[in-house]
Amino acid sequence: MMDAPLLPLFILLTSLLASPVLFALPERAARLRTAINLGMAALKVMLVAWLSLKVAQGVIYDLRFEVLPGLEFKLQADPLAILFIALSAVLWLITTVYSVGYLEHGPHRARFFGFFSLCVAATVGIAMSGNLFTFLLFYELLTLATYPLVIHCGNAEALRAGRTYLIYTLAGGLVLLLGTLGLWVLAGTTDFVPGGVLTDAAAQNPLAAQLLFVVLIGALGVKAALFPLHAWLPIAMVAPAPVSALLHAVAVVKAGAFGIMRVVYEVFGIETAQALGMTAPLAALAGVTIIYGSLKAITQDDIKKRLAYSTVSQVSYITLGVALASPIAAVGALAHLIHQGLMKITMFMAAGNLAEGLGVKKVSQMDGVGRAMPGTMLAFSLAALGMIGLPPLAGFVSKWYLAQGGLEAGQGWVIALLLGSSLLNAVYFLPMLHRAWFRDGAADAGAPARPRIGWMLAAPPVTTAVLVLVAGGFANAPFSPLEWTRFIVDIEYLE
Amino acid sequence: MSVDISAMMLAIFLPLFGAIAAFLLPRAAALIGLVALALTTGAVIWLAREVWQSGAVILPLGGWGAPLGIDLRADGLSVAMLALTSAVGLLVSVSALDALKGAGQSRQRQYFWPLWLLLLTGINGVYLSTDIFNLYVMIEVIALAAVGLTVLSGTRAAVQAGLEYMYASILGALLFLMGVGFVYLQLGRLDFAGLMDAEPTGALIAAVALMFVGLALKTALFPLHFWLPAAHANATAPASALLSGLVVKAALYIVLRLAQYMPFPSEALLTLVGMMGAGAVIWGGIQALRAERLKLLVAWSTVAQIGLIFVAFARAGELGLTESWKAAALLILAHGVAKAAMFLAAGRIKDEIGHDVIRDLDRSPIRPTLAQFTFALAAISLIGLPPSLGFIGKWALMEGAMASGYWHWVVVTMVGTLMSVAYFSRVFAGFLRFDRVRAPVGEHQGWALADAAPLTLAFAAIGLGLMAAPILSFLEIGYPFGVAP
Amino acid sequence: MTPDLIYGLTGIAVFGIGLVGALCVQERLRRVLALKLCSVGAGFVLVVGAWREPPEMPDPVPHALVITGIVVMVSATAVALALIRRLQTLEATDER
Amino acid sequence: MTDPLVIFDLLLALSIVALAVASLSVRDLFAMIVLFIVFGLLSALAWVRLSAPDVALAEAAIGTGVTGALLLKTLHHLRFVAGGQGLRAGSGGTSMAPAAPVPVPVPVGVILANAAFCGLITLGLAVAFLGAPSAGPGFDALVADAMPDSGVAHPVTGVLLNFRAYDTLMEVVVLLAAVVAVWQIERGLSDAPAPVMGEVWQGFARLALPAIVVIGTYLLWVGAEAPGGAFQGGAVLAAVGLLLLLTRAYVPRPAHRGIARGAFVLGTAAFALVALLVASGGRVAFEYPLEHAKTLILLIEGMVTLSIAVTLAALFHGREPVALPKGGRDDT
Repeated sequence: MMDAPLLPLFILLTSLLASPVLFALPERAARLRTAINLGMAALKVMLVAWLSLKVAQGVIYDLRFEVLPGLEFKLQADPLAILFIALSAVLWLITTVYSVGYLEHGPHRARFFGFFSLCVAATVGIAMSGNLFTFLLFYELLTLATYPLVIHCGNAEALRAGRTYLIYTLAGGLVLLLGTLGLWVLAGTTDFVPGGVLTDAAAQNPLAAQLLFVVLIGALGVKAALFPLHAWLPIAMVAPAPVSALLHAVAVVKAGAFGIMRVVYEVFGIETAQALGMTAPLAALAGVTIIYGSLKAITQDDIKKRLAYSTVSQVSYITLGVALASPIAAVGALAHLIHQGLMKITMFMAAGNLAEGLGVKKVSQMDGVGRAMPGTMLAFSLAALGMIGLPPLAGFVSKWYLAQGGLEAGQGWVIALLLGSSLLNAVYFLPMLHRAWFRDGAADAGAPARPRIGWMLAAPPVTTAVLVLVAGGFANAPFSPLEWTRFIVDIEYLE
Repeated sequence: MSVDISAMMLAIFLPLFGAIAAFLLPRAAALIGLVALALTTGAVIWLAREVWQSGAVILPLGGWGAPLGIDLRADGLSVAMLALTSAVGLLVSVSALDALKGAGQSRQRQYFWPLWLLLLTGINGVYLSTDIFNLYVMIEVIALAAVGLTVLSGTRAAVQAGLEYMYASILGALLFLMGVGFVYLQLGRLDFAGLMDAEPTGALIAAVALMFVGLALKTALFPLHFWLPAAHANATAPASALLSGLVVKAALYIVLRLAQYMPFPSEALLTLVGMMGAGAVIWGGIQALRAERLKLLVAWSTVAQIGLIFVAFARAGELGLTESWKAAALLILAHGVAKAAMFLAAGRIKDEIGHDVIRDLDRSPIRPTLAQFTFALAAISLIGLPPSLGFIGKWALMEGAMASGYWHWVVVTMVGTLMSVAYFSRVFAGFLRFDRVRAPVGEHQGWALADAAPLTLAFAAIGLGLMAAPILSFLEIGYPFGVAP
Repeated sequence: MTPDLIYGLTGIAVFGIGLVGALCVQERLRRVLALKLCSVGAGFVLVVGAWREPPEMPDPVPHALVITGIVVMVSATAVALALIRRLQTLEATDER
Repeated sequence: MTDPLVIFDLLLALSIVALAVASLSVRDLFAMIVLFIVFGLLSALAWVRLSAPDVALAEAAIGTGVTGALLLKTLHHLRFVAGGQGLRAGSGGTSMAPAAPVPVPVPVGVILANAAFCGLITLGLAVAFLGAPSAGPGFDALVADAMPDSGVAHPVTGVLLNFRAYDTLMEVVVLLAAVVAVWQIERGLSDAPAPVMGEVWQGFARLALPAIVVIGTYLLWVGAEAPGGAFQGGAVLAAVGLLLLLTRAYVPRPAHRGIARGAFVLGTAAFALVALLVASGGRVAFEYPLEHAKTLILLIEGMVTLSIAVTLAALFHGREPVALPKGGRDDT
């Protein structure tokens, strides 16, 4: 196979260039739009597959472009990047299919898909950023691209939510700018290097390094929805279902979590971070967020809000795994990045189908929906069980590694935390399943027994649910997310 | 007998001859204007090539040489400013063709071109000048032409604003002239080179103070900004774009230049300048948050942004002055491009919707999508989000401030950024809200060729950020700040 | 007491008076006049700077500058006055 | 030895300052203008005393004469507009239209604070002035060295049209910008009758005419020793134009616009063209070949003088002569 050094750039451009074309298309050109959307998404999946093959073979991709003296725009494709790109490419394809179905007759489709494309471009850019400066560029682009999606409905409630979203994320971005500058001033580089770039600077000036850690994690914590910076996430639920799905599973919260990973592993280096005494508080914060999110989820009646708080809780598993500073926990964290994405996107698409097909938006209305929409609810149930951590589903794998990592790091409390969290997960998910499958939908007698939703809405959640099953069941197969994460952890911990 | 023409002379004389021709032949004014603009741009490109190849260029007019005669000098910074002027000027001119096409606007059309070309003469003259009295004459050329453009629409509000602008302008120029007088009293010469290494005596401190206050008045630095919002908000869109994007930059540039040759006498004064800038950032932000009309909001954002440029200028104290100018220059370029785009877009929005009351933007079933998009892109650069040029400028600002431990300037910049997010998001909300419209909304209404120029400017404001490294190295040509040229 | 001292201080005083007028006066016409006073004040400073104890000839350059300044000022004044006239007319039309 | 002169200087200085204060504080606007004209003439006198006759001449003719005329013309206009309004309100009897919008009075505290601030600035400037060297290095030696190569005999002319010719060109450009701006601003202004030699004007004429005569004579005298004085000459010619306009001996017509435009730009165009075209054979712009320097400077001066005269007269007249459609403005 030929060697294309610009491959990462092409992957970025597939969605970046699609965006202006989509903006410019007239509203009626629905077919052309769909063709471009799906074509680009499929192309991207193929390019990513190619790229991962090359990276697995040991090819190194490194594209640089000087923006300011010494400061570079840098794209790289290391295994960690591949993990995240693969997730976003695959889920983008699936979500695109879903969005086309979801917005079939909605207004402003040109705008929607333009920003949707831009959003994925930003996510891919975040994944491939070779330094914190480039990361910042795409991180802000992500904010700007998602804002119009969040307020897509264009009503007062959406705009209020959008305002909150914008204030949180742009303030976070500003703090990230501060942190990036601080890193630049302190270390003279913003590059991501396994093992970190701050070892010397941290030894000389530990206070500044600690401060920098707090600033960077604080900035990324906004998007990663770390307690107490999570408030925007449940409010942003006014967005259309595909947007929520993308926001939660792939783009925004994952960008934050991914950034935390980069910062801990490749800016500070896990040893330096530990030496600075910053990992333990981070782990504790993640633990608090896990429990807090779950507790809040129990009290929500709105399905999407319950899922949102569940996200707050679940994403912090990733942070927890990073902060435990053990290779095995790191495997769990990375695997959860993928697994949580698959499970959460399934649930959001399923929730969207319930709202579309049956008008069901609240948990209390879910009686008997399993019989009305069996496919959708089956997918939902599979994902929910995975979240709870039932073997052999994907969620179990990540929790297992996290628990083992906790033991390895000598942090026994992690086991208790995981058990407690799983219990809470069960408390808020099982009643939904119970209602869906074991109660009669007497209240919804007026609704049609078999609501018709198009295949474009029905198929995506089922697909991702199958992926949840596969990722868990075949966790040890080559190129499975788990195997890939082991590859990454070898790099991060051996350097 | 062949005539040796220098690119510098052309950069000043082409718009001058253009103005004369456009004034003599009102019917062909637009054509003459565009041709003159294009030729001037060509001259600037030629000059840029010259400077790129052989460093700073000096032209001793009349062959006398400073201090007796007047020298023209082009280095990286001046050529960058010239390039900003011609690029923005050319695009604004193109969009002026559309903005002034109305049947009742024949007189506006007729006078826009000569005034704008005279303005261009003055602005280009400022960027090439090395003589402080010559700068005084140039800022007067700019002032008269700019006032003429301000009142082009002839409405009462515009004339009122233009008169206030005129008072401020004359006063600023006279303060500057008095400063020139004091420089002469002390040093007996007026060229830049003669200012260097002068002992800061009482007369020179007075001169610096007078010239600085005069220029601050011209560039609308808080608290001397009072004339700007009304003047920029009430002018017609192309005029606003020129005034906000280019005219205030001329005075800013003179401040930068003077600081090169006559350093601020003390750290305290420099801090005071920074404080004025900070005041502008805060006050401009507050007023932009309160503004009821779109163009007024944009005008107040100019006040805030100019403050930010002065913060950039003062960001690293006296010792850092040799570096600070780069951050300031980047912000000047960024603001010039982005603000011109924004005013043109605001003008388009106003034309399409029929009003520019921010509160009622979302009541209109007409959504000039492309103009709104342009506005948003320009806002991204003005807020300073990556990868725009505004972001790079802000990066340079904050980096310098951090490196020298001036955390207060970092805080000011961050507060300013948040405020700009807040006031621009008021506008975005108006663009994106749809539930207050009764009539059905057409998504792609208002596509027009007229959007091309502002959109190009807006994309330039974003894309130039990626070109920051070459821009910076160009800026440094022949201009080692603090080292004798 | 030499003339340069006397007239230099005169110029600065006139400049100061003009400044007060420019900042405090409300009447439009008077504000223009105040600005003109400032310009005369600046002119004094330059002319004084050029002055040399006779029989030496004065420095001609500042003289040229002041002449330029005077012409520039009359141009600016003309524009300001035109604006005042226009504004007055517009106000009168509005109120009718 | 210098005692009587010092007393003269002190008296003159005091009168100048007193007139400046008086012109700003006198209530009546007409009186204000008259006081200003006296102030300007006395300043010119002071400049003669400081051996700056060219400056004095320019100040008397342009700074005082033309500015005074402009102020008086504007005052006339303001009174006309206000008067017309009062008349209308009286005849219509519908509403009590206020004469002119009364600006909101500024609080006395603010005025005092401003005045104190300006006082401080003035004081600072005075201190700085006293600290400056009394006779700085200046350009004396440089000018003296270069004069033989300038093509003219009079140093000020040499500076204006040769050493710093670029400044002078731009100054003419300022005039051009002014006339373009004024024509733009006053377009379609309601056709107020041009001021004639009414009560307002007799005052002006009484003061200004003798001044003009004196100036004209002095200019001739200067002309004997120097070939120049474009601005002074232009101003005197403009005074002739003013009188023509005032006495209605000449009424601008729309058909004259083209000629007027040509006259406005003539000086600038000739000046700029000469400046550009001399740049050949190793010379740069504005570098007149020595053997032609005198001719070229005279040519430029002639053109510029004409332009200045017409421009100043046009600035006084104000509005562009346009055929107005009946009953209103042609364009807003």
